[in-house]
Amino acid sequence: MSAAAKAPESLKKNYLTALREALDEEFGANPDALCMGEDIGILGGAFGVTEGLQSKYGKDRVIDMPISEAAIIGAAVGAAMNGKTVVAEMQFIDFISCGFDQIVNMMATYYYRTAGEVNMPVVVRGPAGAYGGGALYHSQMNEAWFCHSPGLRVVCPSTPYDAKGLLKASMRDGNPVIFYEIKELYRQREIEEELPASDYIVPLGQAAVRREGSDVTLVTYGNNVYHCLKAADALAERGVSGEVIDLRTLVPLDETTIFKSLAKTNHVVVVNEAPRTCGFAGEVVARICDSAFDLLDAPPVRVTRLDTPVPWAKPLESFVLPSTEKIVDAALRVVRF
Amino acid sequence: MSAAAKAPESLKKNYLTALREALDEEFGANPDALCMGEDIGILGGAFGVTEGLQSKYGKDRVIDMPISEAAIIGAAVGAAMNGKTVVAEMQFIDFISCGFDQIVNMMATYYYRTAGEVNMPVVVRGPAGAYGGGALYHSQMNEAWFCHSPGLRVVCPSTPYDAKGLLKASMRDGNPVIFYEIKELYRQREIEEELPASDYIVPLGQAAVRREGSDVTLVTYGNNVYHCLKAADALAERGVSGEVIDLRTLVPLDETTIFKSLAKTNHVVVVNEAPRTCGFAGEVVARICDSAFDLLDAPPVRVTRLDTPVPWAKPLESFVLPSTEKIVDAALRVVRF
Amino acid sequence: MKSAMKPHPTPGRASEQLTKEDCLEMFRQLYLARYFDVRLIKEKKRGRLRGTLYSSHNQEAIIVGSIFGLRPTDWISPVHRDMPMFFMKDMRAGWRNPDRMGMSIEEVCAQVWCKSGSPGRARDNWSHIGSLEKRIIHSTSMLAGTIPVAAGVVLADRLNGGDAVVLTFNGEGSTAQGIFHEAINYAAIHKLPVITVVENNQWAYGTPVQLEVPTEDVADRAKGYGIPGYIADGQDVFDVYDKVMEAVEYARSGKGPSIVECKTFRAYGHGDHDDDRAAKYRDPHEVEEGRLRDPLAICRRRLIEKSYLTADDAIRFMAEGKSSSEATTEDFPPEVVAYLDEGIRFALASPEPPAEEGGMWVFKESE
Amino acid sequence: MKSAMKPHPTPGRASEQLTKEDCLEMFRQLYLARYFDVRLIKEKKRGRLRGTLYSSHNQEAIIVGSIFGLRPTDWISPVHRDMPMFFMKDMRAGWRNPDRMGMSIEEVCAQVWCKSGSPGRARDNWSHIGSLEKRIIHSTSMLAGTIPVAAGVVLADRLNGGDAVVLTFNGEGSTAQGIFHEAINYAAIHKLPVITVVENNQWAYGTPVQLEVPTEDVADRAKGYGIPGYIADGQDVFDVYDKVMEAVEYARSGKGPSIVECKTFRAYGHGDHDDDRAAKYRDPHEVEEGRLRDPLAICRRRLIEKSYLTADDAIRFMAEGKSSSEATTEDFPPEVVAYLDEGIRFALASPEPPAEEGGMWVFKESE
Ligand SMILES: Cc1ncc(C[n+]2csc(CCOP(=O)(O)OP(=O)(O)O)c2C)c(N)n1
Ligand SMILES: Cc1ncc(C[n+]2csc(CCOP(=O)(O)OP(=O)(O)O)c2C)c(N)n1
Ligand SMILES: [Mg+2]
Ligand SMILES: [Mg+2]
Repeated sequence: MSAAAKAPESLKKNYLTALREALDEEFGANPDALCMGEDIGILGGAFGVTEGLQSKYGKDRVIDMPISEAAIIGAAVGAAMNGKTVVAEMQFIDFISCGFDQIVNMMATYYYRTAGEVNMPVVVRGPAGAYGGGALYHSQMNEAWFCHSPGLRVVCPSTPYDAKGLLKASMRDGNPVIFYEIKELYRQREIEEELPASDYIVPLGQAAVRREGSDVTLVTYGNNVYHCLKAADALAERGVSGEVIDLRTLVPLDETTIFKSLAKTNHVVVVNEAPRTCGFAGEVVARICDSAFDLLDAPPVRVTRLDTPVPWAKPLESFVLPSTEKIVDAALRVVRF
Repeated sequence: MSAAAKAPESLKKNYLTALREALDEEFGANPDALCMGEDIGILGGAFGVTEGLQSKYGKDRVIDMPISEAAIIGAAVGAAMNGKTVVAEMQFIDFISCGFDQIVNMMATYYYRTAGEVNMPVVVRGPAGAYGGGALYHSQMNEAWFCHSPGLRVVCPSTPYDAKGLLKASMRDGNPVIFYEIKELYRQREIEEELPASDYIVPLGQAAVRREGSDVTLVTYGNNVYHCLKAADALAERGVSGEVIDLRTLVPLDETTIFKSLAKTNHVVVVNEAPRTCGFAGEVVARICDSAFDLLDAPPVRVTRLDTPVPWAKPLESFVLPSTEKIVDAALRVVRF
Repeated sequence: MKSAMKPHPTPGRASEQLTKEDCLEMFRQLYLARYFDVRLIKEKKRGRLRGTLYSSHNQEAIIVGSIFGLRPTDWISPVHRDMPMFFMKDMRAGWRNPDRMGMSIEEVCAQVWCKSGSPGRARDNWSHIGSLEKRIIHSTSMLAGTIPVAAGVVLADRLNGGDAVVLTFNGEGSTAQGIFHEAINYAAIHKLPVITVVENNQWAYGTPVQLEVPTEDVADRAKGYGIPGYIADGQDVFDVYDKVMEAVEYARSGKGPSIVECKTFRAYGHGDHDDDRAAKYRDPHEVEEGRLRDPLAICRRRLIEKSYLTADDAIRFMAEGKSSSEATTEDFPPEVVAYLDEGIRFALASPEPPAEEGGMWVFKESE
Repeated sequence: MKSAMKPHPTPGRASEQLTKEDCLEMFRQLYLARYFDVRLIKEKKRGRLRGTLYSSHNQEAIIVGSIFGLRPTDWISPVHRDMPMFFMKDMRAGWRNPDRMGMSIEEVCAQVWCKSGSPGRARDNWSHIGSLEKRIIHSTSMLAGTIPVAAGVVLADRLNGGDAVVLTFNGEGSTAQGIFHEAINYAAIHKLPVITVVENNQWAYGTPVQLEVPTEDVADRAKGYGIPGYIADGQDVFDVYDKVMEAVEYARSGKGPSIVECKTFRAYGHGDHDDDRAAKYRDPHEVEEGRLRDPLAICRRRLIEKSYLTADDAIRFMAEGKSSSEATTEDFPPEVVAYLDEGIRFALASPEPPAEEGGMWVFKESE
């Protein structure tokens, strides 16, 4: 997906390794960087994102916390207030609900209510997303709750390059960030890529055009980037040219890239896997209505999860989630409007 | 606002009394009705919604709970599972964040994950909304979090008649309901109205047209119903005829009433006081795009809170919230598009 | 192992009242629980199962000992490591008795195989099932989250004049959750019959108990609420039975909640995906020692002491000390194997739920 | 009043080391705290203030006694009923010393008057202020929510080689929150110097302590974490000082967190909006008795015993036992009145924040 895709396979790195490298490099560069979470030290994390970090940086900086999401967030807030840069891991992003108050009322608002006195460099990160049979509590994409809580950045990379670059940018941002890692991508071979040898970041608030096209814009992020790319392939076979935009950061949102694409295609499908009502897909539609309504030759369309939890059994899970087919259908409906 | 508005003033009841009557009547009719919350018994509630209820129905049914929002919700879930109808009070709806996990992961999903085995007749109610100088933690309208959590009904009355009728309907619905009471309306004199002597409900999922008009539809709920009505007055002076729709229930949403109005006006402004991004106003815009795009002669416009918390100082609070003026401006922009 | 509190004069060990049949049944149930685990791991290795298996190997004395003495009307709230509990509830009423207040093995296997015959029609995974009818509370993943629900359930029961108690199960790590505190605090104030059984298996995933609990015993948490904190040898089914029955009696008589800590050891990985790593992050000596006191062996010894088992019978089945890959069908009583076979047969025959069910039961339709 | 735990040999009461000047200063500070409350209620009645005033009347000994002995580098985390703490922190360094590690009376009054001179530019109300520089943690409304933040603050301090402790303040009702448990559990495991001062004023709004806490003493909660639970007479500034200093020493020396319960009584309504109702939902005898032991009177008596006050001086100012409507300026030392006057003058002169600030400081701009 990046230029590095041509590199010899042995140098390619997966999404999870990219995250681990980001942590390692930032910890090396910033002696005030800490991380706190459940099973992140001795074990190295449920998925291994923090593997090796404790033995390298010590128990003082890589802290195995009790199963207390609210205390993890709260302690991260306190340490950040007192000069640290804290990465707090939720073992699955689903469990963020147990620390919800500390996030939306304590962490998100600290800068605001102190009129800029207290910076809040905390990244709350964790594995997210469905499609893996994780059922109701190991499949969530609950980013809309946090997009709706002013004061939080919301980030969701879809490639190893972005995973590393966005995590590093998040750790340096100075604002609290909710960082969605797509666990189905952690070890996915097809998306492995070589990463730059030198330090780099992917700035927050910049979308990426993953594929150029002229007939319809597919706006998405996370795992659905790949469904959209496949949908664009399928559309191409039918003579429809799809442009795929990977938002990468939801707050702040890169509206410019969306509108630039819309100016070309005049048709848009917004795809995400969260429940439909009050999800981020609806927000993108509303933003387009706010500022780019006259670019539309057809109604903007959403392809989202149904308004249901994520069920376990595979046929049910597929039934409620976006898929390549559903995206193709929606895109065809839009261009044929 | 209802026909009863002509009744002698002495018989008129305020929004708070209407809620209290709803509880009282449902408690009288349903021996399995309980309520649980902080300071609801001995004190009768911070605002007095449950005043007199404990002395009438006893400590077993009107339960003074410790300051434990999560345990209140969880216990409500358990009691509901075992045959009770439970009204759980959040002293301010802002504190619902402390019981968030129990709401979105336990209560909201119970019916779904048991394939319809376990009903969940719980109403979580509490005072909500800004405009009263309550600052960040006594002003929230956080309904979008719950609209985005499948399995929850979300209700928000704006009149005494609706407050009573919707609360009764919510207690009989059998599904979990998050019930937003607009605390600035609790004792507002101007909206007092006579209530039917006999039992009635306002069914969930039916919007009300508060004022008929032909040029622009103002879709709203809660306190902003009154800002919209005033805006419609101001618009009328400028020759613009505004129709005001009070959604009353957000989930399920009465799309029909919105679309019927749009078919007439072809212009829409959606108004609510929650933060803009991923708020319910955006959802209404997206629903219109889904199903009524071709009725639009101009982009649908949102008037919402800025993406900020609600600040304390009055000038700041006004700056971030919707107002009659902002609605008038938006409506004029829309009709002049 | 010290006993944390003697909240009321010990009325003699409840297990002394158990008949020979009861004791032999408990022994059989230990084998059944062990076999469930062993068999599922084999099935999983054959690639027939999805999801994660949180092995209850070595913790069977807690499963059997804690629920054996419950009344049919009592409630339980098992979590991830307690799968056998779903079908072992009220099992004294007959393994295949359809009226007993527990799930059938068929239902549980259908759940494990992700089939529509599951009590929740395979909408949520593994241990996230339950039954209103059978009085089993459905957990979410969020640890300790069912304790307030359990409190609400018995609150309603008590208001209806019932005398049910509820047993909620939690790992020691889960006691660090805020909801644990809120729920027990509430139950203690209102003297609700909520018994929190803590299965202290020394590890919460990759985190040792010392990083989850600041006191020597998890039962010490009870002191913060002024409620009894019992400690049981979690390897000894009779000791678990005794301590839980003490708590049950205390709760049933209206005195309120309690905590029963059962000391045990997690013999393998956190889940089956963790077996290899667990072999690295835990000291092999600790693991070896933790596996030494197999609950099957301890129960067998007791039964021999009581002369409930003859020397011959005692060595007929020897699953003890064997990992799931070492143990074979011959190590288990045939009725145990047959029981599982029946369940699995049903599960395999049960259809997958149809896709459209994904969109169903979000809301109850209005009447 | 019994002492809950003696975790280490008591090194003699810390208050015995206090000089005469210290003691007289504490007495003055009690008057200052009382006057702040009395004066604000008067201002509120004159309609000059918005928001709710949670009176600290009768709880001043906790305010003064707990923070008097802190080092400038220590942190505090006051809540709704602790308004005077914001400007009384590190007050020994001089009431008007701009370098002391506490807010000025000007800043605090500007906050109360909702003016831009407030440390938070009047963005959040009343007690929801703080200062990074002055080491005061900003609370949200959500009760007990600052305890984990406090833990994080001292964690960072300790990593930087500091020896600061943090005092968090909470009502007894707030100890029912889950976050209380999570934070103290964490602090106990990691031996962080977090002291949770519980102001047990017997009521949480309209709910008596018996419906919030299942044990006789709130300090008993400490037992659940194996940490010291001290009990102080919250009406006696020296007893509060002693117990808190014991906790501070324990924490500073690396032994970890503790709870200090200060027994007191909420003399009036929960907030000023509640005064009338509180007169109904509470037994008048209970209230009368609760107001009997005025901390001003108790301190005065101690000072007379120590001969730090002459008989004449002792009766110069007699605010004790007087409600805010009864007490007049003459009941307070002139320097106390003058201090408040200065703060209020500043507040009145301070402009309202401009409207556009409502949209500012949502995010820190990237560098
Ligand atoms: C609220 C919450 N946080 C984190 C997790 C992830 N998680 C699942 S099991 C587990 C460890 C549980 O340890 P313990 O309570 O000791 O139970 P055990 O697995 O040892 O039986 C963790 C951290 C979760 N399920 N819920
Ligand atoms: C999480 C949360 N729930 C409810 C409230 C509402 N509330 C504010 S103060 C209060 C009573 C607090 O009582 P206590 O902790 O004893 O402190 P006190 O007011 O007596 O000093 C309540 C219930 C809140 N602020 N936060
Ligand atoms: Mg464990
Ligand atoms: Mg109190």
